[in-house]
Amino acid sequence: MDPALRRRLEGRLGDRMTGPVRQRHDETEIRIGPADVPEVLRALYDEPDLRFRYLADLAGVDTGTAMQVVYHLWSDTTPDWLRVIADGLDRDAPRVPSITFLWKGAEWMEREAFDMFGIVFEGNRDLRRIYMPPDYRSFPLRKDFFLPDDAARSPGAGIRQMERSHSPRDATSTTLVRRSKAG
Amino acid sequence: MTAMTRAWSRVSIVGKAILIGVPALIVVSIAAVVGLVILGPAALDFLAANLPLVRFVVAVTAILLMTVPSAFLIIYMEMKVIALMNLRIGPDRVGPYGSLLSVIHGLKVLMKEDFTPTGADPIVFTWAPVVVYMAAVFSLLVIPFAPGLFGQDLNVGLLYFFAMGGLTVVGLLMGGWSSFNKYSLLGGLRSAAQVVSYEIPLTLSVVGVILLAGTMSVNGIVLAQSGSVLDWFIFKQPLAALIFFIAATAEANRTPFDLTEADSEIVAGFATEYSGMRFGFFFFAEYVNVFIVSAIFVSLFFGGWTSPFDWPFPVALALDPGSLGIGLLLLLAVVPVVGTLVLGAPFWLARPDRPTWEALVLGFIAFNLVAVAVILGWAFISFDWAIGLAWFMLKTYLFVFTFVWMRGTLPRVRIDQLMGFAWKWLLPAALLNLFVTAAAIVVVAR
Amino acid sequence: MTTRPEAPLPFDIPAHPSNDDPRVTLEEQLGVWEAVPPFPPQTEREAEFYTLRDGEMLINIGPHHPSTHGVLRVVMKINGEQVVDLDPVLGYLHRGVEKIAENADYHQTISHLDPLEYVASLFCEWPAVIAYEKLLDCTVPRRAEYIRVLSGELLRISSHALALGFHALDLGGLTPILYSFIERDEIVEMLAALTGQRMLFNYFRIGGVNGDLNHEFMSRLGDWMSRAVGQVEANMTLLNENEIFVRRNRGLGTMDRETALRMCWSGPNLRATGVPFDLRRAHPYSVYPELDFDIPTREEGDALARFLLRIDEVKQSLRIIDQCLHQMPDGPVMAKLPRLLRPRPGRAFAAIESPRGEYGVYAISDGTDQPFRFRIHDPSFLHLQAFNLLMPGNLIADWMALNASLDPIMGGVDK
Amino acid sequence: MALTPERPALDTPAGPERSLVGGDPSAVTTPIVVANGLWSADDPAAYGGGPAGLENAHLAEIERSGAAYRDDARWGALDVIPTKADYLLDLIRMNSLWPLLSGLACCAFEMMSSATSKNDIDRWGMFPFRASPRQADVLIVAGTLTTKMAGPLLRLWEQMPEPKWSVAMGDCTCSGGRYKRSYATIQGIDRIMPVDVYVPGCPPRPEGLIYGMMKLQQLVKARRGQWDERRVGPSVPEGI
Repeated sequence: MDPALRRRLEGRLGDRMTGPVRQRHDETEIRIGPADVPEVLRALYDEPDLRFRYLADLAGVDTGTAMQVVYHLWSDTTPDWLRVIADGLDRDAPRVPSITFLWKGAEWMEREAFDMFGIVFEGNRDLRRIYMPPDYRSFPLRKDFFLPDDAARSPGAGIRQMERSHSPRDATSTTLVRRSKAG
Repeated sequence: MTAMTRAWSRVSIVGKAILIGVPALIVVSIAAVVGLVILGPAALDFLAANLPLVRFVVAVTAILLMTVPSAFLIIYMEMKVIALMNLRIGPDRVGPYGSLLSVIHGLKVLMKEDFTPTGADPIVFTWAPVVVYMAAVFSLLVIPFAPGLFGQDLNVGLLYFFAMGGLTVVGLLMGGWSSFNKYSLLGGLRSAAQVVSYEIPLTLSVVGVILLAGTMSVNGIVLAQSGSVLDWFIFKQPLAALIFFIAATAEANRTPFDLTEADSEIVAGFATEYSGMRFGFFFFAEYVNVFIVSAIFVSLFFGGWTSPFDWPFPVALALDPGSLGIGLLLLLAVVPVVGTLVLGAPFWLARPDRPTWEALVLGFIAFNLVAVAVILGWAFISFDWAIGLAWFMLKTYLFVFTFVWMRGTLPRVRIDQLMGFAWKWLLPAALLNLFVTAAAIVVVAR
Repeated sequence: MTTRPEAPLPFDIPAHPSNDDPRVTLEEQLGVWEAVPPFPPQTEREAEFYTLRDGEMLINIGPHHPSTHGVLRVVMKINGEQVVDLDPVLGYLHRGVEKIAENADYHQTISHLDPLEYVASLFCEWPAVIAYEKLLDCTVPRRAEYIRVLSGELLRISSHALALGFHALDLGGLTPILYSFIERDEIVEMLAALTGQRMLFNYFRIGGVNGDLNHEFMSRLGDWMSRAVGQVEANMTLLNENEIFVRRNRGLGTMDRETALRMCWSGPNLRATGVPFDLRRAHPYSVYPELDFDIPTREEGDALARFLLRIDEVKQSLRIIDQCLHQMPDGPVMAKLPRLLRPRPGRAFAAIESPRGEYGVYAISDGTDQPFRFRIHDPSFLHLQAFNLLMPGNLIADWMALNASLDPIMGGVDK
Repeated sequence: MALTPERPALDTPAGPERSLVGGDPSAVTTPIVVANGLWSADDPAAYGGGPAGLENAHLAEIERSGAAYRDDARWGALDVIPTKADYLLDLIRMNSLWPLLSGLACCAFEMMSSATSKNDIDRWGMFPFRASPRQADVLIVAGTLTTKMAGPLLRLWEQMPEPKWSVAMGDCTCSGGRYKRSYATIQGIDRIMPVDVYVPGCPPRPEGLIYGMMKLQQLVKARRGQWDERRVGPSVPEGI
């Protein structure tokens, strides 16, 4: 836990944050709006006292009520991981600006998030399905996508059975969605 | 009718062959007997009239029959040698030390389903393996295995050999083009580029040898090296030998130049779409090519069938079986029985609980082995062609082993490195060797 | 700028057009199976890739190909033997591990992580257990940490040995891969004596490891360590002095430091470009601060540098194993934890240095006994997208060398 | 495999069109149990009773039932030709099974390890892992089969020339294994292609794969050239 990093972040990005800086173990967490992602990440990349030059991870999260895009950054100025959460994406049409202008390697991670969650990264020039076949209809890691209890007894067991029997339309009502208490 | 066709379709390949072959054989044999009785003398006169034709037919048949077992032998050699280089055991289940496994592979390939993929050009696709294999067999015609033991002693033997080597690439190109597969196409074009560009240093490196020997007949070149070891052209043309060996490796598509069937890049190269016996033809032709390349290398630079040293103790076994008269019959009657009993006794003494017939069978086998060894030894010291054949095969398989060794050891070169090496290094070196040789001949002759 | 502006988002993605594309049906009648250009293309990049200029053709490497290290599929646009452009297609091994992990108990999650990097399975379990320990605020006994480091470094050696062997195999050398497999078999056998399984050891537990070191493991380890250095040296000299091998790898796929960092590279591939970024030192996570080892780096950044760097890392791992055996304390190997874990709601991220780079896990707990979100970060997934940078202009045969030098494991790439 | 359902009624007269096993669909679901001829367990009931029952149980009943001849008595004495010839050819095929170099996932490494120095599958003549399906005899499906890979794998299987066999290596290919609940995998490859030998394990040891291949050798020999029509379908009956 690095209090100096907290002060630096609040001093530099205080106006952009939508929540307090949380710190636990060796992780520092800030929350921003999806529209601020390019500015905030560019600032974190360029500021001489931050220098977050290494993108450790890019993950999409479906909290059941909203979508999030979580960036993990590494810098040689602090022993902490910095976690930037772009919070509050619309669950029906999630959109967030791409960060491939900073890290070109984020392109495929954004494709993966699009494939698993349907999050659209504006500016990614190759936003296709990367894992599932191109004619796959649903987004598996969403919370309203249910795994069958026993796939062997599911209807149409065989090739491509899951997107037929488990697309959101056929799924049961979204009252069953687990919503995250972690927020 | 349909019942008969269904029944016929249910008979396996061998069944059909037998059902067709046996009656045909009977008819043909009867016709042959009748024909011989009627016009036998005329046929004999005809055969005696043009003996070279008869010799040619006999030689082609003999070589065609000889290639298959040699290919089997080289395949087994490669499997076993590479296995030992990999610290493995290698085949050891089929036959003694797995020696029959290559034969089993060949028979299995013969029995596999054989089909032409959709979109392929059926005629070219079918004839490509035949062209490859026939080119390999025909280029064996000019190789002298022993004094007096060669297919044809052409006075342009080397030109004929290189022409046949060039015919191989035509077959590979046919196979690669007609398979309607991009991997096959790449493999065929690779083989065309590779073989065509390595033909040139291959041919130029031999010109020095031709100048020294004064003939282009392979037999004449071997005769020019007869004498002591120092007469071998490896000592007069070491650079040419090196160039020839490298270029010949590329000619035979062997590692490190096996780009045409590079299975880690283009799946199986020109043979990707081939299955069954057509693939078997390619498979055999590769190993027959290895044998041919080693044989021509030995003939050109290592004195062919000439023995490296004179036999230390000249043995002349003047044995005339006819002189024994009736004793010969007694010998033939007695020796097998006695030999069997004598050689079977140790087996019986080793394990008395072993049944007697088993010991007798073992003794009979041992006796046969001894008899074969004795006859071969007699031939070896009595006929010079046996000596020459033995030396020739010894040298040839030494270089076959070298090829297998390289396959187990070296990685593969890239296509641009391959072509660059041919045109930038081998070709100038071959030309240099040619000029130096010509100048030396002029100087020495003056 | 925006992708697919004509398609309203995100719920109606057009069905795969190759089904109603007239060209496809014609080629299926002909029996041709190749990379069919998607019709209409969904993104700018796809449209750019699948438009062929004259002299160019598409060739389809994989998903079943001898040298794709699994089921990777790469559509190459070649001009003669020269690769103009290429488009990797992933997902042929996508098994939905993240979704299964979100529907599994915390303990079951770890066993589902093993088959991801099936060459170095322990490195898939490691970040997950660290993240769970963060969520649970539990401390791991030091002996357990040492056992984790010991088994992990052993597995790193076997993984690097396999990588070097496959590098030779893809270049056409038959023998070195078998020598590498001898090393690998010895190591996995001794780890099987420790963990009970030969390949997918489900060994790490939340708060420790499954079992203490036993006699068979120690005897096998001592037997192997007595001759490991010599064997490794001998196996490596099979290749790194071979002229053909060196000429094919030198200057191939050269990557510079800045681009490597922007491509999110990590592990040996990043260190081969000169960046001394090793999570064992940059973000220490176990008893690595107590151990003495170097971070080998190389400046060239080409395939040969990656090959030689893995050899150096094997030697460093041998050093680490030696120190672990000398410094290992006594004590328990498991922390006291309840059977059914219900951590407080929270988020945790943990990353470790696997043989291929930074292997991370991002876990969200919502108070139940199952992780709410379980995210796996795999390094080879990011190394593969450098093909578009490194490959154009080279020959087809170079792709095999480049792929082998990047050393991807498709199980981890396709989760 | 231990729980086999009741065998199909074999005393039904075999019509001229009826092939050997593929007559009624229930025969396909009946697993072909090859008794263990390699080693015997202490419990005589285990593994088919050890070397005693070398004969293929399922096909033995068929031969006893008299339906074993493909074309019943149309050839009379000439039946010897196809039967014995196929027996000989199967002895040849048994000793030269070239696997296809098709590794999908984790099991691929154990498959390669079975070809390396420690346990050398080349001894049985199975070593040249052909890269092209046109020249392969056995398809060893080693690893998880996903829905996206199912199409290419089926294409490989169709490209292999007859006679061909398939071995399901690993739990994922036998039954779905640990990915039974996944949305992207196929729960057992016998849903999409015929399988001759199942080698369970996650992953099976190389010795396990070699044992399965030796079982396949026994299968090739025991069928005596009488091949049922290959059908897709679970070889394990419902309820297991």
